[in-house]
Amino acid sequence: MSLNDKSTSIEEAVARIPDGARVLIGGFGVPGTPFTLIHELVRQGQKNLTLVKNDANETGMGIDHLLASGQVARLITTHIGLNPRAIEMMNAGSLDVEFCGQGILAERLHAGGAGLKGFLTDIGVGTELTRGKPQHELNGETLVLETALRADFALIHADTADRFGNLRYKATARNFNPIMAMAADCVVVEAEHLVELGALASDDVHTPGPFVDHLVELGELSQEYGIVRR
Amino acid sequence: MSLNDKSTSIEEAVARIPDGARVLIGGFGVPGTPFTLIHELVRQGQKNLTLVKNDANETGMGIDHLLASGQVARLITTHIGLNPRAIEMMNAGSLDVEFCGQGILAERLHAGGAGLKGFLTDIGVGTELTRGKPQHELNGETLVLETALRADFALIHADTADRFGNLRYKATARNFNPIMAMAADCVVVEAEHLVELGALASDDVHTPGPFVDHLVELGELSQEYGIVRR
Amino acid sequence: MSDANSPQAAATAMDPRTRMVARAAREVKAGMVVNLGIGLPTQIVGHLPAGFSVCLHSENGLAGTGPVLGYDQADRNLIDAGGAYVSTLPGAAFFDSLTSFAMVRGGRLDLTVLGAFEVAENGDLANWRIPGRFSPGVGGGIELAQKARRVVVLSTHTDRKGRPKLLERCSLPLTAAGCVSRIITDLAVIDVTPDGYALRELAEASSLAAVQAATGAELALPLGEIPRF
Amino acid sequence: MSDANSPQAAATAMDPRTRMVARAAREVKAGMVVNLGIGLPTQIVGHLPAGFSVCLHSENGLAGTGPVLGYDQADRNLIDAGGAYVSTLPGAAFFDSLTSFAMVRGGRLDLTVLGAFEVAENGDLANWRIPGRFSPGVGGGIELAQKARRVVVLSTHTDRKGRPKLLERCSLPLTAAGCVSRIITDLAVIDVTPDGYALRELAEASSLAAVQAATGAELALPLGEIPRF
Repeated sequence: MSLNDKSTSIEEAVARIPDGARVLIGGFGVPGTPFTLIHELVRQGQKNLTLVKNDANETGMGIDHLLASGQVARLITTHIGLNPRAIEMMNAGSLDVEFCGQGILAERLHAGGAGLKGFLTDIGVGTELTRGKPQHELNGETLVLETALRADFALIHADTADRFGNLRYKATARNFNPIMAMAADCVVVEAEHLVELGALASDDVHTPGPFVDHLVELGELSQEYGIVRR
Repeated sequence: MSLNDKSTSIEEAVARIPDGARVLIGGFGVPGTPFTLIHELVRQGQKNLTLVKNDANETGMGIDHLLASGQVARLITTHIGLNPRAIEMMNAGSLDVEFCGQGILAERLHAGGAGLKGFLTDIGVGTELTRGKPQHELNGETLVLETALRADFALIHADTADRFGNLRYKATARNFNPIMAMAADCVVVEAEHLVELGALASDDVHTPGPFVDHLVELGELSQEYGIVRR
Repeated sequence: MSDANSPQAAATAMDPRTRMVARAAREVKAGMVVNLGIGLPTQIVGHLPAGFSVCLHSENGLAGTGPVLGYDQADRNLIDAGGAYVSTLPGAAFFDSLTSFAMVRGGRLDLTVLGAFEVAENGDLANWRIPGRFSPGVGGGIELAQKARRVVVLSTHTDRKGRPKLLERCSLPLTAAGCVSRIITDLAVIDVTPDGYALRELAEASSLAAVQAATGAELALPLGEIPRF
Repeated sequence: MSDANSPQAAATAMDPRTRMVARAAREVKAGMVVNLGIGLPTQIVGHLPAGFSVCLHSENGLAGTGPVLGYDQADRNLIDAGGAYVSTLPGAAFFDSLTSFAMVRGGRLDLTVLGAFEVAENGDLANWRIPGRFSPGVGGGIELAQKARRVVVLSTHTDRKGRPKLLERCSLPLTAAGCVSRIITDLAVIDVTPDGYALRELAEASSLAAVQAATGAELALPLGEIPRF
């Protein structure tokens, strides 16, 4: 027995995404954002996308390019405070933004990835953050029903991948990547280093290979991956 | 700033468990079962315990000692087929057994650990496995509401721990340990190796230290940890 | 994969039990993620071509399971879900039970091969509990049966007392409803279709009459000659 | 910890803003797991005694956060939740966002220190949204406010226009209801009690009259002399 090789070209991997797809995008700020996959998505020009991402990056970085090119119809996110374009588009009605608490977004993705349908939580009960969400009584407590979130695609940034798709992340570049890598029908990974089978110790894998569909090895990293001096 | 040392003696750590406590116990078969902590619990003799464990181990091993000593009132588990005593006690009515699907047990513990109250799933709908569980309609689908499971204590077996309680597990000895280590008010860990702060790389931690309360270093391992020849 | 057909070539020399396992091995396609149930299904590993591209999932937290090891090579921390001491392939990964079942319920399991007490012609599966006699708990069985993309049952055609396991309706408590796609037995390969059971293949030493007699429900027959395995 | 009191000793030379941060640093007890909100609260790090035993949690996936680094020492993959390039302590651990918020909601966060737009005398906190003007999303704020074992607000006593932030009721959308235990400002330390606001301490350059004038709700006074910080 052996494990199969999932490496492919970035053009082929991203070309699987159709117009109207829902796409999860890893990253919290710069670390863990798949900038190269995002650029390819801009280049290919798929339209009417729904993105799920912790934040909207900053002007001129990451998904801001997809906002600028008009490819995004809807954004499910926790915070867009560092991207004036996103705020402006939201206020102008040209971008539909759904806000979600950060840990609740993580759990909604976990539920989607784990094949669950939703979960009950007391987070946000009685605040406008849960307005319109179905409520549920349990043991005399009023709870909110948060629904599972799953997508057609996930775009993931990893530090290292082996050819089967076992992934490792670096430091706080992990963030939403492992959760999103479990919550999409087709998971596309860009990895800074692509290594042979067996090069990652089985105890050291952050995302197991069965969750991953397509792997792209990054060459030299673009400036977007670097330190942001403010 | 520095991180605090949580190492203690096994007597002190286990003595915190009172009669009537609900205790999560890691392990799937032999690997990951905290045999030494279980032996100390037998020695101290706390009564009327509710245990949550994937399986009931085998005769003369692990929680079978707690069953034999009459310390267990209730067992929440997925499978007890390898322990005739557990089956016999269940059939005789001297042990209250609640069966749970294995992945559903994992998710109930995750929900408990993550401060959620329950989740909706289609697993087991229409079978006797979900009989008596509250049902919930969502988007026209009949689902079961599974409730969060949390406990007073968790007894965890790790391969390596640093003094702050960052843990690493070996191979399939991981199983329920990381989930249970997140789902109890007081988490007691036995570790085969106790190392200094900084000895575990931050990217290589399986269970982060903030979840852990007390650490016990194991000396020479008892026979129970070894290979079982059938 | 030049040796992909060698197990079948060797099948002529097999006893019926080995033959059904070898037949079940042909359900495993290259690149699949597969969970093999305890008992007969785990023996499928021995019938896969050398170097065959497949990722075996063990629900206790392992993807990339390799063959079973002797006690002398065994790692005390490394078992499969049936408790066997196994090896791992290059590229194997360990994970916790939460991740393991997320893989199952999230749709990442292409195939599971399971044993059965009873199967019904609508695909219902009963393999976990015989009331009053055998109640060890369901383990991970429900989730495997309900959520693997394809469920194949590998089982003797009848129970120890010779009673059919393939029925119109299950009498035992269900593991999961309508989940079974195919049943491979010592006598035949039978699919569950919207119209009930459909015979696909006959075992070498079997006959149509023997299969019909041992099956507790109607059996649609293929047009033309029935293939043998 | 022989130098545990040095920050307070140095406080006499501090401006009011630095002084309130130094006062807030005294809320951090040895062995705690603490999340410091963006802005003023993160400055608390600079006021902890050298070697102080504390685990700082950053909700983007880090426990054991160390001091902020200059750009030349920064690791491009290592930031805190506010985007600052931070260091890590020996024994720090990285984890994903799911684990990070399980830590918060599961009760493993002993303390969070947060900023505020408004606080109410029943402990309600509003710090995420000013309708029509400032709506960037709540991030991890709700969960921190609702689930940390203790929530301390660190904020100027009034907003930029001099209006009180401590009110009878919040007018802005709530982050979480009834969550705040203590408010530390440039003027005072005030606790939220079942009977409303209770003054505990006055800043060195502050006065009772100044605090009362800048507070939008009734303020219970301590018996005897009011301690200074």
